Amino acid sequence: MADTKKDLLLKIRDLRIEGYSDEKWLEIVHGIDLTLHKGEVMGLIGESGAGKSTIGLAAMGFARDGCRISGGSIEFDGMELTTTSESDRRALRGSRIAYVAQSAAASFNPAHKIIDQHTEAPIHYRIRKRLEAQEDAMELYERLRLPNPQEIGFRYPHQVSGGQLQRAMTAMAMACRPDLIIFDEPTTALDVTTQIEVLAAIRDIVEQFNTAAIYITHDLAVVAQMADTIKVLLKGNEVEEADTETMLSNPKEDYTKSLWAVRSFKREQKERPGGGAVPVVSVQNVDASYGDTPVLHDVSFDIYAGMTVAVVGESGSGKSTTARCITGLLPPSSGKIVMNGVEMPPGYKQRSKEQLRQAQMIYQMADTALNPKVRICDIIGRPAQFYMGLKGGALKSRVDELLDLIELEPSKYYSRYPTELSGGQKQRIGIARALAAEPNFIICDEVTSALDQLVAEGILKLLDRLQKELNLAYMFITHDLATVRSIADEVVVMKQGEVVDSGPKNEMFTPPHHPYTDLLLSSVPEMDPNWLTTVLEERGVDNIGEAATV
Amino acid sequence: MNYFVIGYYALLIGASCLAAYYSVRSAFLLLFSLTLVSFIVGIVGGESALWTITICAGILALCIGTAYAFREFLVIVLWGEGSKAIKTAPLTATFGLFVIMTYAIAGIFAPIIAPYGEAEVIAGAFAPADENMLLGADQLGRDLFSRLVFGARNTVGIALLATTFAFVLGALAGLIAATLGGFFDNLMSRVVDVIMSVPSLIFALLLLSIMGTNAFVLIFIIAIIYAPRVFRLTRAVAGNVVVMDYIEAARLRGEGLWYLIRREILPNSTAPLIAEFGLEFCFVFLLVAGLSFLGLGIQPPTADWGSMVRENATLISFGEITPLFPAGAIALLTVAVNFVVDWMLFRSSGLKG
Amino acid sequence: MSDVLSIVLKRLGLGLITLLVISILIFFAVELLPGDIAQAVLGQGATEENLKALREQLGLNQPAIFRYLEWLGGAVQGDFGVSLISGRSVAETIGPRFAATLFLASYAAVIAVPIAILLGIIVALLRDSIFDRVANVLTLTSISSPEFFLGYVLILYLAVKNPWFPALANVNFQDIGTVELYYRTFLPALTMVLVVVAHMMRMTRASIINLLASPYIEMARLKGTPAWKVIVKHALPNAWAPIINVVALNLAYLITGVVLVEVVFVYPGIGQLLVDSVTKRDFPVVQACCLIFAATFILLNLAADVGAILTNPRLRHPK
Amino acid sequence: SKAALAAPKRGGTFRLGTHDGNTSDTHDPGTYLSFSIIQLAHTYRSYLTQITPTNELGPDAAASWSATDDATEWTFKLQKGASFHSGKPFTADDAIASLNHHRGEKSTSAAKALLKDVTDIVKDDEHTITVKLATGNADLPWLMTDYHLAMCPANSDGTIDWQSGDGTGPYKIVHNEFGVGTKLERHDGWHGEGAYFDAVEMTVLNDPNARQTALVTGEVDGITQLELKTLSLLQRNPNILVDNVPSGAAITMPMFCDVAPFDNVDVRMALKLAIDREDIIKKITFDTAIPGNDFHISPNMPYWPDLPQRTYDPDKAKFHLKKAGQENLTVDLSTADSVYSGAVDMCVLYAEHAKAAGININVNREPNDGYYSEVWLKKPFCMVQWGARPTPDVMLSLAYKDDAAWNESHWQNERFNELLLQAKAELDQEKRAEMYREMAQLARDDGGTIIPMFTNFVYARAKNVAHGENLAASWQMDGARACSRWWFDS
Ligand SMILES: Nc1ncnc2c1ncn2[C@@H]1O[C@H](COP(=O)(O)OP(=O)(O)OP(=O)(O)O)[C@@H](O)[C@H]1O
Ligand SMILES: Nc1ncnc2c1ncn2[C@@H]1O[C@H](COP(=O)(O)OP(=O)(O)OP(=O)(O)O)[C@@H](O)[C@H]1O
Ligand SMILES: [Mg+2]
Ligand SMILES: [Mg+2]
Ligand code: NI
Repeated sequence: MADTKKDLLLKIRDLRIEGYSDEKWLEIVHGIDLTLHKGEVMGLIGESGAGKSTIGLAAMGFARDGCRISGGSIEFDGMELTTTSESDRRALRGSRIAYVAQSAAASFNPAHKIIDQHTEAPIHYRIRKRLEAQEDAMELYERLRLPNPQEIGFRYPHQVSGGQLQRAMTAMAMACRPDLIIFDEPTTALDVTTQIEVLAAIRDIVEQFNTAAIYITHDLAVVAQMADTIKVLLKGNEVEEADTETMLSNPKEDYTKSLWAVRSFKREQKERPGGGAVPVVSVQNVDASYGDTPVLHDVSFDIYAGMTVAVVGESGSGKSTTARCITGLLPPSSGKIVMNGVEMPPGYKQRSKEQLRQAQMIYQMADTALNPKVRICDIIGRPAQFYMGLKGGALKSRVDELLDLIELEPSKYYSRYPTELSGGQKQRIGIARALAAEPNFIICDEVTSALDQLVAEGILKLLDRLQKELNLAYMFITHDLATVRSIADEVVVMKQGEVVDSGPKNEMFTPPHHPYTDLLLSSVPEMDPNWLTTVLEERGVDNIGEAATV
Repeated sequence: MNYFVIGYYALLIGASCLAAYYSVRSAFLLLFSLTLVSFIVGIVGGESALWTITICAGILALCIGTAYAFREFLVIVLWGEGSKAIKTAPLTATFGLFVIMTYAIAGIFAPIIAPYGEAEVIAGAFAPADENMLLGADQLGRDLFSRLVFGARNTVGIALLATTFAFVLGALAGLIAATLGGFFDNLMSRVVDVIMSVPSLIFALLLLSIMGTNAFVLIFIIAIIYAPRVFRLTRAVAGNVVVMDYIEAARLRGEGLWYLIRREILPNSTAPLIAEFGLEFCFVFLLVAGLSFLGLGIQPPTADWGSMVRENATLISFGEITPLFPAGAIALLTVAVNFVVDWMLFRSSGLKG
Repeated sequence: MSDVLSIVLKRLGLGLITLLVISILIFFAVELLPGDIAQAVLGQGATEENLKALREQLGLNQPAIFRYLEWLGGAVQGDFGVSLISGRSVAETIGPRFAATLFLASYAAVIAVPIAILLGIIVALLRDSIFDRVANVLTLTSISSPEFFLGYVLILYLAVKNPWFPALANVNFQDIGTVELYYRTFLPALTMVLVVVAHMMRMTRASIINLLASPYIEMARLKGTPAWKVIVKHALPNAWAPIINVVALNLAYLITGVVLVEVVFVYPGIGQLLVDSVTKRDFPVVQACCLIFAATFILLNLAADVGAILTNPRLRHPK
Repeated sequence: SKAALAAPKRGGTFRLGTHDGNTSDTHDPGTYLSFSIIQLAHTYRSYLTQITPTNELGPDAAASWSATDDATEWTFKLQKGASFHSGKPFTADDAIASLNHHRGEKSTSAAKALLKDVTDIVKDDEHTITVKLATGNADLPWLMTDYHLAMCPANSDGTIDWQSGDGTGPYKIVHNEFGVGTKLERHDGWHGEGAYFDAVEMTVLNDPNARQTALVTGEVDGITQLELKTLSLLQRNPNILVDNVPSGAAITMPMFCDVAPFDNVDVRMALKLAIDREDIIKKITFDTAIPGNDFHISPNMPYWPDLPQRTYDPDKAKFHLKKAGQENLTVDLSTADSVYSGAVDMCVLYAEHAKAAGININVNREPNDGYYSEVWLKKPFCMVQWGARPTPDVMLSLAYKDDAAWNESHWQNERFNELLLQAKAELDQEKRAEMYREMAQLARDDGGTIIPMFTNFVYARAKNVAHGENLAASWQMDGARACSRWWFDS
């Protein structure tokens, strides 16, 4: 990490950014300094809404619509981005600085095939011809472990799973081999096994092309693998910065220490209620397909009241699809869904309002699941109004209460629009919306994936408390085994549309288990910066390939 | 060279220099290119061309001034949300608002504002403007200005009612069709095909022979003629919205049709609908005139702009400007309404700057 | 793709039924209109006696249903009957007129649609600039007066004051060269262009602007895509549905709604024929014209719907 | 004018723009209706008689005619050299078949009523026919000028072949498309005098502006029916000559004399007095009309009686209203734009005039479409346009006779009807004139029809088009015969 002038790539000084909401300007980033050299990776961590994405964008000289850079300087490779012309700045984007957006689902243009969006920048900058660029894309897809790398690019964004989109987005950022890539939570939606490979691929590429990167994440273990230095943010302010080793071993600030200390939440595993207890939800031999493509095959599991079933599995294994079958969004082609002993009609349209209320789903892609033209208060308030008939003051106080539960100040967020929120904040809105319906069964599709440890822990605790109080049942779709470990009672492991393993959590976490479960377990990142290297070495490169294609 | 020409260039060049000095880039570019254009135009068209430019610029400046003053006025007069919104409105929008307000006042207080009655014959045919008549007389010797003022009431009133009616009808059906899909969608689409396919001539004649001619029938006919267009547009726009995840989420909640339409789909489809409204509103003026050509429509001697243009249209072939006054009144309103529409469009698009 | 094909086929089938409904409707509409063909043919000069004779001669004394079915029987076999007044075959009467209308409509459309969409894109790109304002004010002004008035103005400036174009477009398709044809019909085409451009342009502008706040637009900009490409490649493909609809609507208008332009420029199109035959209550001709118009609407609406589906992958490949 | 005195020259193609052309026009003379076809008919076909530029009766396909004393039998001697465009000579058979086309059970002709008194038509020899009438009619030769009664080639079964478009007129059709235009060239075998142009091109220009522009830009040499609003503006153009010809065409406003309040003669009188004819002529017709005097004989018709002109007199109208006990009279007046250009405006203006007399007139604009079937003869007070009729008898029998189907005002006046019958068969001009004078007086003071004006024919031609000293008042364009009567001057 030679601090020579020559290597200096990005220098940000006293960056201030304001956001426009409710007809006035609010400062959301209060004077951040940041220095990045060629080939260096900096991890940006901090709680949800701390301003990570905002800073990441600012590094490209860009402010979101409704935000503005109100002070400071951003110098990229000797060029002052705050004062250069828009066209000069634009010439940098895509070619020399690339961005991996946090909400991949919303950031892909629904009208174009994925690969066409991928090749756009290289063709535009005349770095590659179309065919070359496509070939390159497929290669990158392969490296990022996307299934069918030759074919998947020719699908439209809505035809692939959340995690697959995220990887396609990462590949897209690398298309021009830029000098600096800003990764905004590139692995939040990935299961651990895939995550390892993607992390490895990212690291490879970064090293191979001497690319500098800003790696934004909430996951400390991940950042530990990737970053040379780590910067911790809180509410738009810098808390501290140090190289990874130091930061991990010896954090100075209390806030950082608290971040480091979170993985403590653990809950007793509950047993299935004995006797003739009826499961809240019982998935029985469900097959499902999208058009002609079969996705699920003979999926069965039960969820009992007051229990949490974690569904884990690699990206694209059909977790979200199972959820869609349960809610009736995707009528299964065979098999049935039984709730509280009653067989549900296959489509949600045939279900009664009460049946619908009972089972709520939190969408994986918070971005697309929130109506951009509806205010937060209405999004959250609607189920309360719709199912409970709350009105006026009662409704408002219920919304305030829910906002408090998900740790968003009501006074600040009450009347915002979704576009004025950070990724994690949106996800929390999704949670609040589900809670507002007071269901007795919730499908949580990657609810904490975009949240930092502190907030995530808060949410988990909240869910746990509600479960205890109201005897709720959860189906917890997640890639994060730590989360599974802390809250699940039972675990269902899915792979390629089938349930490969299931059972009580403790059993699952104690060997021996199904080889795939094994692989999952060993893929959970650890805080040791050398963990990734070690794991990869242990498995050997071939092994990884096998693991992903089995 | 006379004083006017010298003053003209001096002013332009001076202003350009000032703009350059204070580095107001766009203003400088504008002023200086105007100077350059003036050189050419001045040489080709002589002093009169320069006068034209000056007058145009003057009018433009007047409009901008009005818009600016009106915005300040509204900011002070309005309160809460409205005031905040107006503060950031572009000048074109406030200019549009100003024109619309003027028309509204003219329409509402027509009998007080107009110096003469709607049907009052006071002069010879096409008498030129004099101290009594601001714009001269029409073909029967009625005061053109008074007729324009009364026309505001009738024309705008009918257009507003008819367009609103058409939009309520068309948009509602379109939204329902897009949301429900399936049979209802198919049925409505075919019904709309049928309505659109029947030539409006036959349609109007038929309805008229059944219901007789009065303002309400007129509004009804127009609404029926326009509703299908709105339907198709709404359906197309809403069709893109109903496939979004958030609509799925709302459906999953068991939301009723009305809520889906009103709170989830409509807010995401407003922009094209607003734009369409701005245009249809103006098309209605012409349709009213077209119907009155068939002998339907507004009864004489009620003044209506479209018919006023139509009646005297041939005069334009001889360079007479009588038909230009009502045409101008329509154009001004069209432009004004659409300026406001542009602003609303911008606001509803979720863009901020 | 086969989905789309099946939709098209289904819609074409439905279109035939729609046509049938329309033909019934038109028949009874013409029946319901006050006055009848005999009266219209003989005009003011009609007396009860010769009205009766004429009605008998035209077969109007048969019950309406019977006449309709008879006509329908012929129409199904492709025979649209003969004009009650001139006795000429309807197909022969309408054929050249409709061809002329189609020619003028396509002439205008070929100019208007690209210009409108291009302008729409440009003003969306340069929104709130002077160019935006000027383009809007001009196009809006051009639709603020009746189309025939616009025609008069164009004639005044481009035919009378500056004799660049002929004021009449009463072309005869047989003995006229292509260049000559385009030249002679330029003014009516221009009028029609001016009449339809504003609508399509503003809809393009509106639906593009409506999308500019989407995250994928932001992403496109973050990829360094130039502003015009952001609009053309990223916003426009998602904005097609309403634009296509408005374009279809205006194309239909160009074919079915421009009687007045035809009259002003003395262009031998189908509009005047329809008006004449409606006033004369010449049922077979009215019916044939209406069916042509209806088919135009049905086809264009179908095209718009298919266009909307084709341009939206979510509709093309639903979940 | 000088041009009028110069000798006619032959040559050139006369391009005429006509109004009121219809795609549904046909060659069937029984259904001639629109002006374009009437204009064409006088160009490609001929009639037994014609109205000359001086508004007298002249020969056309018939060279001469004579009547029995009681005017019940008329003999027409046909032109000997006349032939059809096909080359077939024109004979008595053709003439008889052409007239019979408008007679008999099966005839669908609009001229049926005109010939209803005809009991028989006989062929005297190859070139002579005799028309026999049920009652005497001194005007029969005048009737033969009616535009329906065109001469067509006879088929062997006594019907006519109208479909082919053959005729005995001065020009033969080369190409024709109804509602669009017609190309004709001179018929060398024509029996008449004139036909100076080598060829004629008629174009249907329904839009007044299109007609004027075409004339201004030199795309046509003559146009019918000018837009009156812009007349004065057009007249400023030095290359254009405007012909403004007083005619027998009238605007009438019939009131049902058997329906209250019009059943009161004082009310009728008040309404007649409450209209300012001068103002209307100035504002609506731009001085291209002559005031009517509430009887239906124009100064351009034979037997016009010079009665004192009725003028606008609101006070007197008030007086009549008071007499009728109808102060604050309110009446509905139906009208439509298609009646006459400016018809609605005219009624509005009338309503303004009537206000001064305390009469409240509600102007009802009716749809153009179906006006004559739905409003005329159905609504008690409406506005009508009447084309010129050759003689007072034709006009009065048509619309003022008590039992006429078109007695538009339901007027029943014994003395009037008696006189009408007498005058019809009267061959003595003096006596006849006296009778018409009395009838006019009756209609003027007792009748139910307001006749505000007789409208002029206003048409225009390019400077190089010349015509004779006088212009016929029967139709526009010199009695619709401009093509055969006019010529190019240079
Ligand atoms: N348009 C806006 N107006 C006002 N505030 C905004 C606007 N956009 C974002 N914010 C606020 O700015 C803050 C920073 O947002 P940012 O997206 O940078 O968060 P983040 O650190 O990326 O969080 P996350 O991990 O949840 O994605 C948030 O509190 C958000 O609510
Ligand atoms: N509309 C669709 N049409 C066709 N295939 C689809 C569609 N949606 C998803 N798929 C495919 O179905 C498979 C399962 O998708 P699903 O969304 O259930 O995955 P997941 O387990 O939720 O993955 P992730 O963790 O990445 O969200 C994936 O391979 C995906 O590409
Ligand atoms: Mg973020
Ligand atoms: Mg998923
Ligand atoms: Ni995570």
